[in-house]
Amino acid sequence: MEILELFSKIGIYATMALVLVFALGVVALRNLFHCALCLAAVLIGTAMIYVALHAEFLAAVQILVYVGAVMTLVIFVIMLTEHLGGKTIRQTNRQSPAAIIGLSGIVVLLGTLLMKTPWPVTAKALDAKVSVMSLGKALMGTYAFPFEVISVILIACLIGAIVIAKKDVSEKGPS
Amino acid sequence: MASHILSWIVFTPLLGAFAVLFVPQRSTHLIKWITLSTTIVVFGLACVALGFFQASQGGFQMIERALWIPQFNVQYLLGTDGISFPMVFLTAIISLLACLGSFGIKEREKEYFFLYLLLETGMMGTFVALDLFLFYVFWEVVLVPMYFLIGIWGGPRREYAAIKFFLYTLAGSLFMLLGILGVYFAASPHTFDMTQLVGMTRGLWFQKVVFLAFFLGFAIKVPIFPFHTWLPDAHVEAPTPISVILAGVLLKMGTYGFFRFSYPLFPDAAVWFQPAMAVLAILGIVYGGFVALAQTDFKKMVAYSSVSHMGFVLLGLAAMNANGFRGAMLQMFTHGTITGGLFLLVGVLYDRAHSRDLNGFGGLGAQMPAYAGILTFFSLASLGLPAMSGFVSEFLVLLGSYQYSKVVTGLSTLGIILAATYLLYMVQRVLLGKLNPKWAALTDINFKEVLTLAPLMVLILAIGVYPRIILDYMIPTLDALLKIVKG
Amino acid sequence: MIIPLQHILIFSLLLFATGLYGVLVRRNIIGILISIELMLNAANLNLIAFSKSTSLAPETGQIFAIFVIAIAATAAAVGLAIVLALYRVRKTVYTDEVNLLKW
Amino acid sequence: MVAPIPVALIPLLPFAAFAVNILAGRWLKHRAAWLSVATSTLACALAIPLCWQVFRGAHFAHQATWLMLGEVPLQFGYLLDPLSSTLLFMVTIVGTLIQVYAMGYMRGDPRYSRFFAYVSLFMAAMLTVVISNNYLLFFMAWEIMGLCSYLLIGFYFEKDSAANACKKAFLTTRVGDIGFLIGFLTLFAAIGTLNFSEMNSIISGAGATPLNTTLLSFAAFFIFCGTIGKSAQFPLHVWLPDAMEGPTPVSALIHAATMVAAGVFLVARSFTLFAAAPNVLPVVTAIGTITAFGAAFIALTQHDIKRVLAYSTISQLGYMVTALGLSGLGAGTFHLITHAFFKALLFLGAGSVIHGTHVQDIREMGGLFKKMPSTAVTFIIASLALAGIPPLSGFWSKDEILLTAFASGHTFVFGVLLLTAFMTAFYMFRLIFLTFFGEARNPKVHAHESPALMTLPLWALAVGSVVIGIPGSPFMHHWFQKFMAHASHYPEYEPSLFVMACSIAAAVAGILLAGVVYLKQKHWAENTAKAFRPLYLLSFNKFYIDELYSAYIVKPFHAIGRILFGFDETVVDGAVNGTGYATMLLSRIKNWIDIHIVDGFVNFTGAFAYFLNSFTKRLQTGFIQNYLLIVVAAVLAFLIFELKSI
Repeated sequence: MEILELFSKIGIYATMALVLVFALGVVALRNLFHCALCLAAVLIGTAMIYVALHAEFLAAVQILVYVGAVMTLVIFVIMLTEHLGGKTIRQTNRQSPAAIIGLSGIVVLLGTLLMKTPWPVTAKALDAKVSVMSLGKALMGTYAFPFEVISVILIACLIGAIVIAKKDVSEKGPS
Repeated sequence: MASHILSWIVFTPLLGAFAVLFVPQRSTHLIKWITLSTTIVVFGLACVALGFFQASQGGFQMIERALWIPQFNVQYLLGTDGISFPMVFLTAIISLLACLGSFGIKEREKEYFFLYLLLETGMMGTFVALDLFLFYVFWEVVLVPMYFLIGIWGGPRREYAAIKFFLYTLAGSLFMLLGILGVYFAASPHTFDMTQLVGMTRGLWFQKVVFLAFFLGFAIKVPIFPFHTWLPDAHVEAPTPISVILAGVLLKMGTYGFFRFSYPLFPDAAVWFQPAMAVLAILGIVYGGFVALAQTDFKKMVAYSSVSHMGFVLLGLAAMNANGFRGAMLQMFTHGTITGGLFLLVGVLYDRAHSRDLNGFGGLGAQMPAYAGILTFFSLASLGLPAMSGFVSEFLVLLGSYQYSKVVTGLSTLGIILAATYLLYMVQRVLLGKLNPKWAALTDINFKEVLTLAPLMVLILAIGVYPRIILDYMIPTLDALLKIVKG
Repeated sequence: MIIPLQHILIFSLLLFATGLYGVLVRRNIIGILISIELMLNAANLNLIAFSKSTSLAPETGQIFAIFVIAIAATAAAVGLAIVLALYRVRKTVYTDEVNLLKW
Repeated sequence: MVAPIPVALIPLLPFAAFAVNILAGRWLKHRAAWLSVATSTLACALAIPLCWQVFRGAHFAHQATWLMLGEVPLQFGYLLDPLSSTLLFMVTIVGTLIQVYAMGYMRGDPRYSRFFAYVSLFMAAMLTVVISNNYLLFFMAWEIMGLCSYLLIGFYFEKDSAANACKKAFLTTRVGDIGFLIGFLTLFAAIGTLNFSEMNSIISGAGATPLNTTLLSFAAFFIFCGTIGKSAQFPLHVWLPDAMEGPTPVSALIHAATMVAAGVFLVARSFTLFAAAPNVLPVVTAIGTITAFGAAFIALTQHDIKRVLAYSTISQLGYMVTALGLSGLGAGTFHLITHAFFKALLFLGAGSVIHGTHVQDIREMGGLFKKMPSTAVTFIIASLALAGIPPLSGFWSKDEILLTAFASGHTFVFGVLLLTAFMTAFYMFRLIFLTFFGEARNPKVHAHESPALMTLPLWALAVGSVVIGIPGSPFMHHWFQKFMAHASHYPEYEPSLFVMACSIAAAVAGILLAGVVYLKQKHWAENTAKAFRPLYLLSFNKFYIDELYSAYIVKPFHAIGRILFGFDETVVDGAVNGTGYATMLLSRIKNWIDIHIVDGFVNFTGAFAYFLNSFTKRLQTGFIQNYLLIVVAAVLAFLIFELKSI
């Protein structure tokens, strides 16, 4: 049991480390396509951490929605705009040193804050099990209204995305 | 409807104006017919009101009263009597005929007819408002459409004329506004209500000052010498129907103001200013006559003749007796019909010849016999030929002024001779003599134009032959007014 | 809970910082969008971690995470559509070349 | 007593003809004339029985309120007393005859129906004047007569002379009319009524309330101004000769028989008023005498056949006015009636001559007697009547006037009138001898007798000219004078043989002299003219009165008009525009202040902000990630600030 726990701990930390590495890959790689692949890896890694946190349903959603849908979208767009994106061009702008300094400051400060904060972790909360059924009941019961609102937003945004992305007919009409 | 007949009369044109706004720009026929039918309806309403009008009664009738701005005790108060009702009737007729005359407007018809109907609302409101504040509002409402009507559809110097008209009149009416406020604050309780204000007593000094303020506003509108110079410009530049309205109705607003406000509110001041008014009247009559004699522009001549003829109204007012008042009131009505007709006739000629130069015409009597006959008719009416309305009113004015002062009457008769001179001189230059070959292609007056003139001719003759048809409506009110003025 | 809450929070902080760094420095708009996804992920992780360890109603965190995923998807869709439109008009996907808001 | 028939019909019938003719004349064409003549005849038929009853002593009056003058009702109606019935009798008969004549004379004129419309309107107005019972109605109809005169003088308005003449006629009479208007206004102020009968009873029944004689004198004087204008008395006589531009029947009807006589009628109507204002009568007499003499003097040298007659008319009207000025109501009215007949006849005869020869200058005529016998005979009869040869009508009436002057002691007036009578006879027979006798002087003139439609009225009027004097002659014991005296009292005089002899002598001398000069010794005329050249020019140029008026009245009027117009444009309007310009100038100054000082301060604030902005604007890179970085920095700062305690 202890060993198992240890392995799983090691596994989780390893996953975390790997995810961070891939995350760095997302922001640092020159080839955008590689970036996207790294993002996929990050997402999958996060899904694994979800599993470790007993959020299996969310992990599944993460894989399906993110990796399945959003990533596809991203990759399509990358390919559509690819011929122009010279991999040789500098992919970061001039403010990266400043950004690094600022962000490190934030990370340090927030990190200390996080470590020092006495989080009210309760055993009851730790023991609670969340089944898919209870999630479904909450979604359709307590959170039915936000759920519907989200669905409307989703539809509206998709239609909007289509309208925006669509080529203007009149634009290419005369030529 | 019977109880709100005056409101209907005032606001029907406004309804028509909004109806015009909803018609597409291009449907000019529809716009014209909407306007015409509106003016016809207003005229019909005026006739209906005539049925309700009790001629034997001296006070206000058909009163409509509603609180408008309670904080300042401003009321929506309409009413009519023997002074305002003839003016309402005149406005209805002149508006109808001038609308017929407006059918020749060729550009921006929609705006034109909208403004035209707005103008009619303003005029009607001015004549029936019995609340000083409401009166002032209507008085100013008249200015705005008039400004645009002259400034857009006028002749070559239209902007100048329109601005001059607007600023001049506005300057006068601001003094009037001060006067109105003075009356308001002097009254206790503070009120703009004419029916209450008439009975109150005011100090002589206060009366004099406020009388002068009102006088300035009204004098510019009449116009009384030396405030008359906007008139020739506005008349000459305005399109024909607007000249007709200007001469037929707008000028009367000034003298109406004397009858309605200056005299009943400030009777002591009126008596005090009597000699001054008589002198101004004489100056206007003689001066206008002489200047009209010197004109070569047809329209300008008629405009100056207005100055002269409106002088008779002032003379009757200055006489301050029964005959003077009757004559002045009748002169207001007859001048509206006669000068309106003359302007229409100038327009008829101008439409054909595109010239108003009196010296350039000649011999049109043979070329346009019907036009010649009608022009002669109106000229004779204007110079005060008996059996036409102008004679009766001038006779009554002279009779009244004779009772006041013989010298004044004697001098004013010079104006009558001058009227005959400049009108016959005009007739000679336009109609008589050899035909200028340049005008050999002019066509005679057509049926529609005769139709616009015929009602005026009928009115002129009817009043001239039997003046009681209109005087009987005025006399009780005027006698009541005389009692107030003479204490 | 196998590992302490603080560690997960630190991890998500680092993930968030990395994403923010990407947003701040990447020139390619698509890169920025991808980085935003990273940030959203970090936030989701926080939601789940807190719901697992401190909340009395354990479903809440997960449900909000689902909402966030949904919103993230729409954001990606709209954002990418804008990228396409921009690309079509300006022939570029680099932020420093799109500076109409400049003084 | 109310008349058995509606008297209002008498003027209304011609008025109806006018209305129909003016509106439908285009379709009626020559039938217009029939309508006018028919209505006129009908009016005549209605009027004559009424007049007959009045001659037998009846008196008709009726009235209804027309207008309220203050509290006093003004009543319009008719009044048929001896005076008005006499005129009614004359006007209807003469008017009808002249219209019959005009049917022939005007034949073929393009404005035929218009002519008869105007004439009918004139008849209506004239008849209204005659029967009206008060000054206002009288004045109204009087003015309408003036209008008709204007329209008919200007009938051939294509001619500039006609256009000028009609305007001159209207304006000149208008001046007199204004006097008339002032006159009856004064009268109203004095006695409070405009009604003739009431006026008569108030003035003659004086004593109840003392009358203001000064005011009455003023009233009488100003009313007489109306007569001066209408009856073409000096100094307003200038329009009448020019009025001959109108068609000849009009000259006969309006400018000889009826309208100009209406002025005399006005004085006769107001006789009680004049009698009550004794200091006005000498003025009347003086004006009448001057006119009678002056016009006759002018007539001596005129060449235009109608102008001679016009001056003759003025002269004869002067006679009538003189008679009235000498309180000879009967004499004046009598002469009015007789004159109407023979003068109308003279004009119609002249018209016939013009119609036959198409010339108006007597120097181009001559020897017409054989070619136009009817015209010539009737013309001579009328001329004899005018000259005062017994027993024609003119003799009796003129004799009556001379008698009045003589018997009332105005010997000087008598002398002038006698001289005038001599001149009258002379110029009339000068006209006759030049026109009808001698040889034809212009071979181009082919004269012919006028049609029967024109000669029949001539004969009818000739009969009238002969017999109309009988009622006032000793043969009927001066019935007419007595008849007039029923209505208003005036001094009557016994007939005097001396006066008659003088009158006849003057007339015969004039005729004989004219005969000698113009038939036998033709060079005498020219020699005389040369010998008395100033006098001749004075006569020929009508005392230069037209020129005087033109120079001292018409031109100054126009000049005043122009000066005042200039004044209006420059001074009055200049003041208005000047106010405008001054305001504009002020606004420009303020504008300068506004731009450079007030606005300068505002601009400085703006410029200063702009200056500062040149630093801060650098922050606005337009580069979103930059902004985000700033946000991050801000968050960092915030965190540092918040967490410094930890």
